[in-house]
Amino acid sequence: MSNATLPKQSIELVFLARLRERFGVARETYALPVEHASVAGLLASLRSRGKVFADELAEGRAYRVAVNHTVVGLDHPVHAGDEVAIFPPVTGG
Amino acid sequence: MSNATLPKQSIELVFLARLRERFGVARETYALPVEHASVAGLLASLRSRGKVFADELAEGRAYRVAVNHTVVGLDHPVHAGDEVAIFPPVTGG
Amino acid sequence: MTAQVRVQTQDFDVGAELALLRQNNPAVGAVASFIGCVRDMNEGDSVGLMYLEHYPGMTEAELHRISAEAATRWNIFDTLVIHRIGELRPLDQIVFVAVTSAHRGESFRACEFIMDYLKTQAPFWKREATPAGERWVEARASDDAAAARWKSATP
Amino acid sequence: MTAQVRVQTQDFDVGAELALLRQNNPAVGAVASFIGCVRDMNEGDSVGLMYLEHYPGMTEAELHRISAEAATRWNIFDTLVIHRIGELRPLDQIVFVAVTSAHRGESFRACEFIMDYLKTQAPFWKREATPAGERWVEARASDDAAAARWKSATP
Repeated sequence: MSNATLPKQSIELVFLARLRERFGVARETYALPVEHASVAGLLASLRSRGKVFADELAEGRAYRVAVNHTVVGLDHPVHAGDEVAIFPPVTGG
Repeated sequence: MSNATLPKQSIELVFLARLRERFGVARETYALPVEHASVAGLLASLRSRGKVFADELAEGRAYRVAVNHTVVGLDHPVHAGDEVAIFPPVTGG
Repeated sequence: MTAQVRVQTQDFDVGAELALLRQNNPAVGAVASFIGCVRDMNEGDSVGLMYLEHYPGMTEAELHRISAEAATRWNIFDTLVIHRIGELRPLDQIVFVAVTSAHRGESFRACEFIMDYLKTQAPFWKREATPAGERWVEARASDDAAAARWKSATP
Repeated sequence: MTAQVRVQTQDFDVGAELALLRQNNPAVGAVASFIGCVRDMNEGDSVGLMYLEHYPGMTEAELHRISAEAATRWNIFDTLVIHRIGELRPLDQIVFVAVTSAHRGESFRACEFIMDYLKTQAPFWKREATPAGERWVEARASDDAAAARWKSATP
């Protein structure tokens, strides 16, 4: 069964700092299969891209996910139109 | 027996803030009888002046004594030439 | 209570900011403030240049959230947070946090609270240039510990 | 480590003092500071004028002792204490304490420690003019409590 046959929702992905550099992309519009409509689902979907995505987003790696500018946990839902940012632990101040 | 017949040592007394105002004096040279050569002895000697000295320096009143710029306790010795300051609890900052 | 938050590339004048923050409010008895600066050494390596990236939109939202949280915990008047982004060099000012209150304890507490949370929650990242090349600064466990203190702290 | 102590009638410029304190030392990553100001209300009464008296000689000795004690407790670089004396009015700056260090925890701790001890140990006294007349400000139990905290505190 191809992903293309499943309903999808469009979200905005944002990658920051070291992850932006590693992924080679700062921002992209992403078609997330609706059965993956959570942070955990999105991460699984992104890991399925393989290579650097599978590596950097592996469980146990240190990164944070923010949905619409708020850091959330793995079970947080992801809706169409959401801006989902993935970034390393912060180091400002 | 008159105090005048006993040996005395000369010290500098300094009164500050409210106590300076109450005593009406900021600084005086004081002839302290040598058998009163401690902070407790000095306070007893000053209380014997009566009136406002007896009142303000009564035991239980809140004041501090510094000998040569260091706050000390009642049993601290007082030597000839010492500068002894008596003042209310501090309120700076 | 006002909470000012500014994310900017340009430097800031702490004296002018402190005067503005007090805004001729004669109820202010205490102003606690903190300046973070670029050091020329980090983790044992010399640092010649630093680049600060952030996440526009979320940064401002987090800094406002942190400032509002401080105002719910302590009896304070006004808060100011300025954080610079872009290229910085040793001696440059990075961050400024200032808090006004009637009495000193509240402004000290709130100022340190804001700094501790800023360090662990606000989406800024530092990349530094050392003789061995560029590197992203790693998050410090001690910063997480500093922020965690406030979870159990009484005002 | 330098410990500056100044007791003066004139006002001070916190921005200039902070810049001087950092003295172009690129090891400084943190500057914590505190300004105490005259409020227009105290103990429920309006205050129009304040007079600050001190004990010359002992004041400077105490402020140096307090600054040195902070430097033995925490890993800090430089400290500055400025305290004004004489006539002051609401909004006027009274006291300024600033501390530099590599990391923020040490400068925050040392700055608040110096303020707490200054409040309870340094020989300054405030007399304030209220509508009911002049009065000497009473020492506050909360200041003694704040200073006592440090007796058991670990760095």
